[in-house]
Amino acid sequence: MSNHLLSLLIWLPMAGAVPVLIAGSRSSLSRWIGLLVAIVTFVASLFLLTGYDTNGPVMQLVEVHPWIESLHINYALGVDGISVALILLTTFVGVLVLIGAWDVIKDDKPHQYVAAMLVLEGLLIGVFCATDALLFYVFFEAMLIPMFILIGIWGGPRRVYATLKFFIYTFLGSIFMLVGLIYLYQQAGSFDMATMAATPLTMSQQSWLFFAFLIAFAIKIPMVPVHTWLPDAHVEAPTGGSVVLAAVMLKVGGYGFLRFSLPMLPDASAHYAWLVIVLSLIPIIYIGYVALVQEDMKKLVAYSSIAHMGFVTLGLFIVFILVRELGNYDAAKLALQGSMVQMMSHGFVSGAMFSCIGVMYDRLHTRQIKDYGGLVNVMPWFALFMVFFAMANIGLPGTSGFVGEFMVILASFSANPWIALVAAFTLVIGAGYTLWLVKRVVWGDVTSDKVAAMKDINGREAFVLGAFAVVVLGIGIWPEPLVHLMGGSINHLVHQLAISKI
Amino acid sequence: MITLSHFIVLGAVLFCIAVAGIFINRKNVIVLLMSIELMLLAVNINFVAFSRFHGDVAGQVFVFFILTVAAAETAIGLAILTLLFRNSNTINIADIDSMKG
Amino acid sequence: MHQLPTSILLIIALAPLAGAVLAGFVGRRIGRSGSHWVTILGVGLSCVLSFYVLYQLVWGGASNYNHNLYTWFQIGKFNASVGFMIDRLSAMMMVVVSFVSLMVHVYTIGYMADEENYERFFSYIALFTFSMLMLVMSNNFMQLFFGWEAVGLVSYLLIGFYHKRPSAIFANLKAFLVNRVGDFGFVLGIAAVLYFLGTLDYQTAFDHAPSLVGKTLQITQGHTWDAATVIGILLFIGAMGKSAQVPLHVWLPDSMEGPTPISALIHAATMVTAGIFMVARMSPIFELSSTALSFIMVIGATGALFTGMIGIVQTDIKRVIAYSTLSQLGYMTVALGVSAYAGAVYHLMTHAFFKALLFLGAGSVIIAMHHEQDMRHMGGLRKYMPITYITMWVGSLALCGVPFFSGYYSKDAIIEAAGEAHRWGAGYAYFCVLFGALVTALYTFRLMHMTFHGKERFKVVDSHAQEGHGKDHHHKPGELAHPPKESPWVVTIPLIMLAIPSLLIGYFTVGPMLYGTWFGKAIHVQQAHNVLAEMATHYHGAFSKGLEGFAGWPFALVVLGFVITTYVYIFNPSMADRIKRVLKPVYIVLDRKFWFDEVYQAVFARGGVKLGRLFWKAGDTAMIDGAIDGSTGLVQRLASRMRRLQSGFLYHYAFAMILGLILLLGGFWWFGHV
Amino acid sequence: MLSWNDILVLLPEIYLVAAVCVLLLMDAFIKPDQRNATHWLAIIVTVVTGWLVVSGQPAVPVTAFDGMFVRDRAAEILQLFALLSVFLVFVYSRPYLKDRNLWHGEFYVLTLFAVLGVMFLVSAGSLVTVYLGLELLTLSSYALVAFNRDSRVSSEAAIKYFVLGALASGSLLYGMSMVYGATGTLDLAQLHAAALHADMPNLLRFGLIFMIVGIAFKLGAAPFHMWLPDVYEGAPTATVTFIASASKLAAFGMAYRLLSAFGPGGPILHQWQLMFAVLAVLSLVIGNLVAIVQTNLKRMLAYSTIAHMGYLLLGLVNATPAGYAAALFYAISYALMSTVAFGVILAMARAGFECDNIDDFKGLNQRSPWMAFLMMLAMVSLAGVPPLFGFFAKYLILKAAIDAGMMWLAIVAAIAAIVGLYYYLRVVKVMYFDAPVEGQELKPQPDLPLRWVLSINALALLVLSVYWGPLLGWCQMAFAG
Repeated sequence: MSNHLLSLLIWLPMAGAVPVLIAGSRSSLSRWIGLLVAIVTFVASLFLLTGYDTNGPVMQLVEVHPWIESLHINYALGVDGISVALILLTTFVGVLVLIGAWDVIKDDKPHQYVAAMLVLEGLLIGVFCATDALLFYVFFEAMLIPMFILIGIWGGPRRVYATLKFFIYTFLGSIFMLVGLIYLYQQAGSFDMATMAATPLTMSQQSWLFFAFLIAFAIKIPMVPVHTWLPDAHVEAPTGGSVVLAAVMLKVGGYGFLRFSLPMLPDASAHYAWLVIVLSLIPIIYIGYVALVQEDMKKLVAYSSIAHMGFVTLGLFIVFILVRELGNYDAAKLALQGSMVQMMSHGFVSGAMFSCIGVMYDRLHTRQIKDYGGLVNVMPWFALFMVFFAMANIGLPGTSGFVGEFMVILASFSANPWIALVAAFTLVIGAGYTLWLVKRVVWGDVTSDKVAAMKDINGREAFVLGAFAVVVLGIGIWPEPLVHLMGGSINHLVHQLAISKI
Repeated sequence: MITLSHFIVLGAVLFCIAVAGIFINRKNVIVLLMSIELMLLAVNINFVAFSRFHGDVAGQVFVFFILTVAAAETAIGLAILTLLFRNSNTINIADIDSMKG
Repeated sequence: MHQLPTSILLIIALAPLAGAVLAGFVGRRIGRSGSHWVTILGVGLSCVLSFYVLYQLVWGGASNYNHNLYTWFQIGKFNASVGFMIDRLSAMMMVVVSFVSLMVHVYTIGYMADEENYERFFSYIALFTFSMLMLVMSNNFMQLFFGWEAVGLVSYLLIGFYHKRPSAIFANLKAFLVNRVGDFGFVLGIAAVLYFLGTLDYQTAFDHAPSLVGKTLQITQGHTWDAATVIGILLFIGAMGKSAQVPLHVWLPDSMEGPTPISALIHAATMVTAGIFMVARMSPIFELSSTALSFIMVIGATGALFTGMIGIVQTDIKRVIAYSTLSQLGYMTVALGVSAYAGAVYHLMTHAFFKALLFLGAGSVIIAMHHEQDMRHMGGLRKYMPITYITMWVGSLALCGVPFFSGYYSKDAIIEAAGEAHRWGAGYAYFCVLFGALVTALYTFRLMHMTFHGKERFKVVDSHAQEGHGKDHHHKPGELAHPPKESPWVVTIPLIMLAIPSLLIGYFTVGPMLYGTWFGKAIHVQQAHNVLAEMATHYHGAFSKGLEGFAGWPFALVVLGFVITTYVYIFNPSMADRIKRVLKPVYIVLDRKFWFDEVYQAVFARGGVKLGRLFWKAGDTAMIDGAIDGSTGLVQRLASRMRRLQSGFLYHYAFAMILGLILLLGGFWWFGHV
Repeated sequence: MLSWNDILVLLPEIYLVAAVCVLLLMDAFIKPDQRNATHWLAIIVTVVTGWLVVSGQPAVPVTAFDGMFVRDRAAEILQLFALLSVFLVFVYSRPYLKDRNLWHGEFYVLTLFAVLGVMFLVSAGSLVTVYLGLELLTLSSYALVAFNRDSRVSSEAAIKYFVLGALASGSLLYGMSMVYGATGTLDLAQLHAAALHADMPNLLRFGLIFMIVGIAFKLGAAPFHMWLPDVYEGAPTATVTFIASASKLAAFGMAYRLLSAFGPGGPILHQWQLMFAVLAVLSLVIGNLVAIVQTNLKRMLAYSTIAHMGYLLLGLVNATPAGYAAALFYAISYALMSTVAFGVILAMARAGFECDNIDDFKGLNQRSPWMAFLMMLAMVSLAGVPPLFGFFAKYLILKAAIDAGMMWLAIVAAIAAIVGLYYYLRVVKVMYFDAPVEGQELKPQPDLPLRWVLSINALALLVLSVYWGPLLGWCQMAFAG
């Protein structure tokens, strides 16, 4: 069992989709089956914590089955601390979105919705498990299909534009990655990611590959200026879709950088680090201001996601300055930890934020900020959660949002005070757009009869938001377990980055 | 004295005439069928010439096959032609453009 | 030398938190009294224990406590923990915080008696107490920042407590953002500490502090800054936000939108002094850079004088006190700037008592006036509310620094220290704080006169004619339903409890705390510029010190201020308007508060929104999406061009094939011969 | 001399000929309401032929009739999948033909003759055999295109197909004659050697180009693609299914047979590659671009075919066993995918409703989710999005191109794939995101064999995406020298 745990995690949800579809839309049976599958997956994923030994080898729970012998393609799975964290995030969110959407999509092909969610979950887990580049790519691409369906069927008025934009944008990025991978395979003679990381490459080779990968992951994360698919996708997607998109899917981009660009092309990454750093700093200010003036809540949160992911890429590439130029390994680890914690934290916080917006949307069927106001008077408990997650979103200490940003800022100061200066600007602008949103939506007197008629969150919604809140608070008050979980893998990575491959 | 090249040139000329007949002619389809026949004949001439030149009989055998097939081809061509005429009362090439783009 | 038990410290910190959680989550169930009881018990407990801890440290011979509770995270050699550092400095802060907080809790029972969300309010202030204690008890920068932000959060929630008032939710947003600007610097300061000293732990950092000397930070090519200066200034920027120093002071007056107990607790006694405490705590680092200290001193002096002047023209009783708070914070900052950290902290303590007293007194007045805050509609209240009146006088005299009042010892020391100091800018600072004494006297006595003396400027209309009387019931300004009456005991007891220390504590503690070495190693001053030590040489006991006070310049200015205000507001009320007319430009400048708000509003608020629109429309929509949609449109057009090639005519098809053939032949011919 | 051995080698073909003749005769005598007999018999014949192909497969390549006919693994695979696609065509098209009372025995006879042509073509050992196989295939196809005698478009498509096809085969023959002149042999096996020291190299080259025109036409590569859209649109869907699957396999087979004579190690490999590269790029660009603006699904699929042939050519560009294997793999995958796509169209079509406009599929997910799902599989697979089968075919092609050192080709192909994605997704969008048109009920034909086989065929795209290894191994074995 334990040595097939990863396969189980990947295929259980996908297989679960079949009975869900068979159960059909009539009864709530399909939803119950789906929920059951998701919960079982989550429970199973908890075994990773026992199964993964933080002092053990880099990749653990390894499964390798030859897939295409003649091309040396394997069905190869394995996890390190980072993957474990991200898988847990995925399964956790996987359960909550199903609960969150329980009544929402009741009348509109719920079985298909649940099935799509489960398939998506399985594919995402696959991305985080794959240690074979082609397998990774397959999962990486395949996840577009269910998301495409999710946005397209259950989305808002401009859903078709948004979902096509989302699909083609992302596909555009990844197709070049495929070309790059094939080339890399030529050099390495294998799709095994570790082998690829060990293969020496000249600077020019690395540079080309670097940009091939950069397009793919920059679009996925997304980075300025290829971010515009995200706000559209978020605005049109159903709540569940937005949650998964923000909470997990964006992480795939960061994960890709971490698995491909950094270890496989350390020299090119070091050489072009400045570029990525600039592209990460721009959103912190530029996107911050754009978010400030959004009239659509989902758009606002989407933009804030972009700003937050800026910290992830910043942390990932600051490392090269720290390691290559200053030889400051501790700060480098701090930076990597920071961006990883930021990924996790953003997963929970943004997921929670979108759930909050979903709660409002289910009641008033509008996402326009101006349609709300004074919610605290009619739904105090909701207001509590909303304010809490807003605070997490602006990185208040004690919430998970603080940890990552704090680490990255600390580390980047060691790299270059000016970078830290720009990065720290998020403290102000982030608080600006988030709290202004809260001011207009939560505080104030009840603005309209519609708002006055809104009911406070029910038990189901309270459970979803509460679950998010617990984790956000937990990581914020005691990040050590998470940091410890990823520590070993990050040390290994840092030392990988230190040595040139040329 | 007639050399091989004369035959090849003759074949080429015939072939070109045939090709020209196919895309310059805008009148009716019958002419197209004739052009096609002409093309095959050009080919035959080449084959015969070459087989004579190489002193190898295979080429001439090929010619027989070509002739046979050509007959069948023409038959089918004419059949389609009649169909076309029955369905659209025209065999004028300029009129058959209901499918485009 | 015995060790303080960790359990006690934990209880001190967590008891208020427990109270807050209970009141917050089950408040509805346990009801109003239940809520205030749990919170008061929690805070009371930590208050008592704080006194115990202080006692143990000072007389019980307990050694300083500095231990980590648990590891927050551990990366490489870099460890971030949560722990407590308890020495006399923090112990004193704990006492002040928990004591004032307890008083405010009790007071609130009366003040908020007929408010809705009563439970929520108690939950908030208890939560605040927890956060503030975490801040002062912390033994590392990370946790300091945690408390730092947590008190900010609670302040945000409490300023916006009347969330239906647009002004309130504007004020709390403003307060949070301005504080964030400070935190911006603060975080960078912490980062700098980590970068230069390699740790976030106080003790380790302080021990390594001397190593900062000579270290520099590369700012631009060939241009470097002194490490200590960078750290000092960055950290102080944080203090500027929290402690409302010019130019980040704009949030404090608006914060008066919150209920009065909050103004007393958070925006006068404790939270706003966090910055002062922080700098004092970091004295080993700040001592290394007299540039940073000069910066601090100048900022503080400016605040001390000019914000005080604004106070003179305010008519809202709470705002007057708010500006006085700004001014007093300026005094403390000056003290920090001249390395008289003890003086700063000492003034912090006395100020905590008498300023809390003044606010609560003002609150008591406001209750009596049915939530009327405009002093122009008050006057002659002394006969209605004697206790409030007397206690307010105590507070005022302490604030003005009349000898033998606690405020005198702390404030006069600061003025003297500024005079003694030789640091760059000390002259300016001395002028400011000295002249500030007059300003203080002016607004203080003005407040007292307008409120309690003179003739009544309100009239009592019988509300029994009109039904439905309550706080939401609107009277015309200056009209009251009932005649004002003294507040209930839950209000007056705290006033008295605070009046006592305002009156006496200075006399009894000035010796050891200010001129002695009471703080021990908690505060580190380099011998070179230890002004307090110089002053200590000619200190001969609190009594004589008090007598000296009558001969000093500050007292003279206070008397002058008293004479002026008394004449203007008691004997010749029309005088005020005449002065206003004569000094119109000055009046406008002060009334508009030097136009800080207007400028910020225009530049940052509206400018930010404009910039955002520009980025969004021009950047995202026009350029990026424009490029994308444009390219797809291009493809579409290209496609519809191409499809025309498929004309449907046989001969075109054939022609295409021939062309292809020719193309191949041509290309082949070409490449065949290259 | 005609030897017994030769007969054995040709057993499947001989059996097929005989069977078809029997079928023809039998069908002439049965009543229309007994047509099912023909139907099933035809299917049985197909299956048996396939069985003969597999069982009669010798370990080493053997030739018959003095090398006129070659039976090797490549031939076997191609024949097998040609027969498979014919089988699918038969199963899918019965209800379609019934509804339009086109359900005559001739359909089966002609299709079987066509596939016989395919079988000869792909196992040709000499130019003569190539020509004969090709003609047998194309002549039958002409008739099949014109099979709906009362339809104007279908006869128009037929005439266009016929004329252009004749032109193409003319130029092919002309090329052959030149090659023959240059080398003096018609035997492909000897051609390779003879080509190396041909006494008239330029003549040889010219001949090759003319032959390439024929190949490109059969594949439908730009600029020799013009016939394709019209034929796809005009011809009965049943026929199109055959053309899109079996005859593409045949085209690849023909290309391979002729290439292997001149290609790798051949005298003029460089120009050879260049020509195919040009054709590939043209096909990729034209196919993908023009497909975007189509409203008729069959026509759109025609352009997508052109694009796919562009990818296939990329495999041929890298004229190595690996390249051939990739191309063969691609041809097979394309055959499987297109049969699904057309199968769905056939299943949804009914009397008086061709269901060949993209808008006809509006809201299919509401009306019959299963069919929509199958169609989505086909579309996503054609688009080459993982995890569907089509992706791996594309991956192998890109790999072949990159291995051939033609990175630029790979990048062009990648960009083309992005453009292509758009129109495939449009179909999915119509099926899933649009509301069904009021009044017209979209129900698949109740014909059980059709439904089951179609489902299996579509799910194969999923299964093969996991187990594509064996198939690839088979393809590689086919060209392992």
